[in-house]
Amino acid sequence: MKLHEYQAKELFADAGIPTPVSQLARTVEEAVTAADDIGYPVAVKAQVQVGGRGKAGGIEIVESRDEAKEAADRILGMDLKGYHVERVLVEDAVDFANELYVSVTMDRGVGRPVVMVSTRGGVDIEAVAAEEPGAIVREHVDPAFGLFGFQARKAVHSAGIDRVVAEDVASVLSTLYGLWSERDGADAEINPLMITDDNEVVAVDAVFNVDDDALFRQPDLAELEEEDAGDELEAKANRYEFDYVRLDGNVGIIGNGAGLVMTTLDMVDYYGGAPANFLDIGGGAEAERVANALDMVFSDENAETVVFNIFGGITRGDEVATGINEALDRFEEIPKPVVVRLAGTKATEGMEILDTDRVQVEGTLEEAVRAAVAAAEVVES
Amino acid sequence: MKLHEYQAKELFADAGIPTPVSQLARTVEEAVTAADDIGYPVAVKAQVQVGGRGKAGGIEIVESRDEAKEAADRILGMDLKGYHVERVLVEDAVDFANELYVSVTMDRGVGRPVVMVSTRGGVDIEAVAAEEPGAIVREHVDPAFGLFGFQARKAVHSAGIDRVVAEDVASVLSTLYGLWSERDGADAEINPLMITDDNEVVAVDAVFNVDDDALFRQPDLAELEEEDAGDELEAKANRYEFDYVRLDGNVGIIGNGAGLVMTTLDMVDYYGGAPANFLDIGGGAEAERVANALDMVFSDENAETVVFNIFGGITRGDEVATGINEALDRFEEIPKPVVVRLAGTKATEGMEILDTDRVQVEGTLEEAVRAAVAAAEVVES
Amino acid sequence: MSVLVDGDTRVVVQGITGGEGRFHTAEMLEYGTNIVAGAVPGRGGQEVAGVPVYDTVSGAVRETDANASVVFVPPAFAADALFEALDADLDVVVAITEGVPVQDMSRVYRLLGETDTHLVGPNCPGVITPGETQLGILPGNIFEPGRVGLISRSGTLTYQIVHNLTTRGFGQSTAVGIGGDPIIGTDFVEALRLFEDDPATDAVVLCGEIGGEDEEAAAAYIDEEMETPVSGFIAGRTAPPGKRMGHAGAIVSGSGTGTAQSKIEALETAGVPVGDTPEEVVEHVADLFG
Amino acid sequence: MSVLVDGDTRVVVQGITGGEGRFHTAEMLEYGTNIVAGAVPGRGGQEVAGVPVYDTVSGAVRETDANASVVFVPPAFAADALFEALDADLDVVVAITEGVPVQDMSRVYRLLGETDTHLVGPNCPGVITPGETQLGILPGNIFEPGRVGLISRSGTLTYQIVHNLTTRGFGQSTAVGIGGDPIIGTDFVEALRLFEDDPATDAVVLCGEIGGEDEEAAAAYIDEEMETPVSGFIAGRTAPPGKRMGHAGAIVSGSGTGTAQSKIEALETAGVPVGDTPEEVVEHVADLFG
Repeated sequence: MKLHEYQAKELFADAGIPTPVSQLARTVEEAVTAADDIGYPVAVKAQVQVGGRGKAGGIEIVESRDEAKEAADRILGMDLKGYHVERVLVEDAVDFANELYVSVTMDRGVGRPVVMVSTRGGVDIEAVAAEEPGAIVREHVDPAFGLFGFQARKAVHSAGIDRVVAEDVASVLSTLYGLWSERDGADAEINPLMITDDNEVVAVDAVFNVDDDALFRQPDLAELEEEDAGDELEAKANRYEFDYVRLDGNVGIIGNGAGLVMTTLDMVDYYGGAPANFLDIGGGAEAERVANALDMVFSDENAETVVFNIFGGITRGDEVATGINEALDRFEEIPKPVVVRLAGTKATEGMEILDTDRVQVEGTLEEAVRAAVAAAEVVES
Repeated sequence: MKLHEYQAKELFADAGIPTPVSQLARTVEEAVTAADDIGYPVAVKAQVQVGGRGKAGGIEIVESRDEAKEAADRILGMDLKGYHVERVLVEDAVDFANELYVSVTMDRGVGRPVVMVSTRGGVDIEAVAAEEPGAIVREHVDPAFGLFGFQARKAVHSAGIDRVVAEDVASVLSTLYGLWSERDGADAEINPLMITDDNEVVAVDAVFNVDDDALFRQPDLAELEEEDAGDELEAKANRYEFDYVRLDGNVGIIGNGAGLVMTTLDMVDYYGGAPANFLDIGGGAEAERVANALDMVFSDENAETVVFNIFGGITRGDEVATGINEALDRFEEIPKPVVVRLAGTKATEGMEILDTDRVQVEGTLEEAVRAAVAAAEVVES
Repeated sequence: MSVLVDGDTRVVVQGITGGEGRFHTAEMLEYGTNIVAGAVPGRGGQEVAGVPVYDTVSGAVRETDANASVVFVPPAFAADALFEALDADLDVVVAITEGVPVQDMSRVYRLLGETDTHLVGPNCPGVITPGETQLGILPGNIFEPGRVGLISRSGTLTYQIVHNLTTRGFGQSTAVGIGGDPIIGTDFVEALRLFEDDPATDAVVLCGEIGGEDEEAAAAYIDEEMETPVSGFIAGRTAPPGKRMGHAGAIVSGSGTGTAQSKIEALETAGVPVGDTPEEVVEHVADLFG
Repeated sequence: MSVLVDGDTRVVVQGITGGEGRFHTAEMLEYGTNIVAGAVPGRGGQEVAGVPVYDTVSGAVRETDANASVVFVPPAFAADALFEALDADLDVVVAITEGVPVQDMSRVYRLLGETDTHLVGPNCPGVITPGETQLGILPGNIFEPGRVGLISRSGTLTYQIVHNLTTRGFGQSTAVGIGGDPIIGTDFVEALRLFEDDPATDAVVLCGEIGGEDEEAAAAYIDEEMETPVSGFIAGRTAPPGKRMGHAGAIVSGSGTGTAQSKIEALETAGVPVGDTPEEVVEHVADLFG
């Protein structure tokens, strides 16, 4: 789960990391009032949870009330990489001498947290990582002990950060790690961490992603989640509690188990089609869950057809088939061709139960995928 | 540093460990009012930092106001194992079905914390440990991870504690460990941890000793220290920042370095004398520190003589001798024979500087100790 | 012969009194798994499907000589259950639980490195030695005893491939579902090493997916140290960067690491044929058996 | 030959810019210690007594190939300094600092067990190989090169015994002040083992005190594994239970463990003569040399 910049900044500021003066605004009027309060120049920043907002026109620095009004008017309501901008953060535009980068994440390869520091802040850090890996200093953290004080200093000095601000930057890094650890962060990042002409350290951007699996013990952060805007279908998937990813193609895909669904996507592609989505309904075969999954794909205007791929394990094929039948009963008409393939426990029995007037039944994964791809082509043409 | 029972209980209660209703009283009137407020029966408990208060008459359970008055009158102001009782804790007398024991300490042998649990609470736990070691369950804690939840349960179940209260007792143990860890405990103990007829768990006594070396980061606990009563000479040593222990003999001992001072004590004993104290002045040779040390021993009416044993290392013998001379200048008359032995760096020069009219100078440890023991015998007779 | 578990493995089920625990205990017993105990705090003295329950794992081990566990404990308490299993010095611990916070797993993994325990999972379907025992939630009926080892990050995809293998007459020595989380106990390399040392395994199917670099590490191990032939499959060729594809670990990072392409190339460079479809994987296995 | 340190040991002084650090750096340099660097956060680029200062220990090691450190960092930061020294993979770390919180040391000790570093101290006077090098605050002038190894929990008591040894013509191979704290890095057994393996050490003086059971463990080691003869001394025979005698570790517990009597008996049972006075210890050494 991603926090908005303004939410992450509040978290950081509460923990003692210096952030610029700022106010959240939902309307142009609020934005202008905020800008007047703060004093010009200010930055007007779109609050959407995507990277590269600046390049996409979601951030503007303004020098006057007229400019502030114009910027807020333009940014509020704009579509930014598929997200609707409903809020802007109006923020004191910090004068700076230097832009640094600090972050914390989990290095899954070694199973340990890693903190990263670079003097190459303010730019796309992944480009820096690709072109000049030595410019980013990494320090792994022993998860039993946490980040030692010396490690923060070591990382900061190794990155070549000016000794005048080294202790302050190390302190920000330690605080950021502490937050990450206490608040179950997945990623925490400050880019840029500005160094002003007076050698003050200020977090001008703030990223904090929470481990979804740990939201149960971060109730206040879990509540923030509901404020999220974003893609309508993905929001619906969230409500239904599906693992769902929207894609560009026209073959809707429903299956049980992440690996099997991914494989179904790959096979759609392999047989010349294009997947419209990833949708894992997980274990179980309740009619409601099946109906919700169908609703997802039926609501997706890009999807021309649906392939339903279930491998029964502990779950029984006959129960799944009953679930599908009941789910289909909920739709007056079936808007898109549905191909079903059942395998595993009681699959034969299941296929006999299915209503072939409403769904096309196939015996193997290959056949099902090819049938769905073919059906999509027919609808398309 | 030892907390008083009432201080430890406040710490425990704030952390969520159930404790009986109680009030601190400094006068008989306060005690009676408290007892009335709480309702009889109540326990009236001397607040001095020594073990075995009950056996020594420092705890009494009373059923009425008259008894409460009598008990408070008797206990307040009493001398309990050398400590003057200035406060009593008046406390709801808990009805109980069972008395348990839980504690946390550092096991120096393995370098790790250890939690201990026993169903043999309410009695002298060291006697239990000696007679029936199996009755106390020990679980070592990995200091990098802290006490795992399962370890608290494992200890509680291994100790044979009734399953009905096991989860509650495990929870008290976990909380106690957390406190010990966060507040730099040396020892934390609840004995007895009462189990009431209703299966409520209540900490009826509370011990919490803080690691003196960690007081710098426990400022609120460090402040409590000043409330301590106790031995006057030990309080003075505290002010002077000496490592000091008062003993029963008549040969006062001053030296530099714990091992050397202990050895001086041992040699006094070996040569037939009895040490009056342990006093380590540590490094350095400032006249003021030397004068303070002499003041300590001169103030001790049991000490008939003083042996001053300094092994100069980085510290120079001549500077120590100058310090001793200056220190002696502060006393109009020297009330007890002083034997000085200097060794190590510049010891010869030092011995030449010393004023043999005021102190007896000896060249070896053996000679110095024998001289001091002999002098004490002369004074004694 | 087999790896990790066999008919002699004595199993304690952690979380046996929960819904999942009860159901799969019955399933495992029916398959023939030697379940000797359950462990649930506060539930000592009870029974589930005739299996005695203890309050602690160490109590269960003391009374029943269990040497392995299966963990059905909910995510919030899973790490503690795993620490308890490590403390009890079990040989094999299979963690079924899905949704363990990654920082919890990082700490478990830290301590795991100091023990001799094999942890499989979390978020895995389990381990099965067909005809002998299974620790987990695998549908036993699709497996057959045989000489193909199987290692997979995925559940139902495993079933698909096993189904194809069994249908074509290739039984399995042991199948290990290593799990789909970012941090897991037994990784591909460790599982491959076990199969390499197992005389009863003649070929191995490695079933990977996007995310992380474990398949690349496996390719390096196969290239440098392994003699038993391996056939591969990688799910997620069409996954876009930055999106979590169901499994917490199945995500191609924005910087492009963890792609299916990188994994397929690494495996093929190591001489591992990688199937485009599950069916093709079985063709490759057939080729290996010549 | 010697143990732990010799003339080739390359030393970084942690906390070199503090009062203690400056003073003892000068003293050590005068003794001949090969001090190649200092390490103090924020002080990189400075010099102390001609020794270059780095911001981090790893920086110092990278630039100067230091392989040992002496720690003069104040108690509040000492644990972090020790973690930093362990991270830098030094061979020997000597912690002079007195007053390190015991829970901090417990964590340091936990991590120390996973490294190959020899930590001496904290709250110790240091380690000296007379005529070659000394890491610490020992008065070099009372030591003489020779063939007696010395291990002690105490500072000035060590000087007393060394003084007696040197006066009687018994020089020292190495003297190790292991420190007076409850949790220390190198204990008696580890130090004894080093001397046992040192061909230049013909006899060892073990100077213990009340508190803990390290002397008892030493006695068991001497009894079972050691050939080099040992002479002993135990301070604190007259110490009452429950009182801390200066050193944080020098305390006889209320339950009677840690007494001088127990230690003396253990050593004598292991064949170690225990002197009643420091002078008698030297007599015993003289006997050992026949």
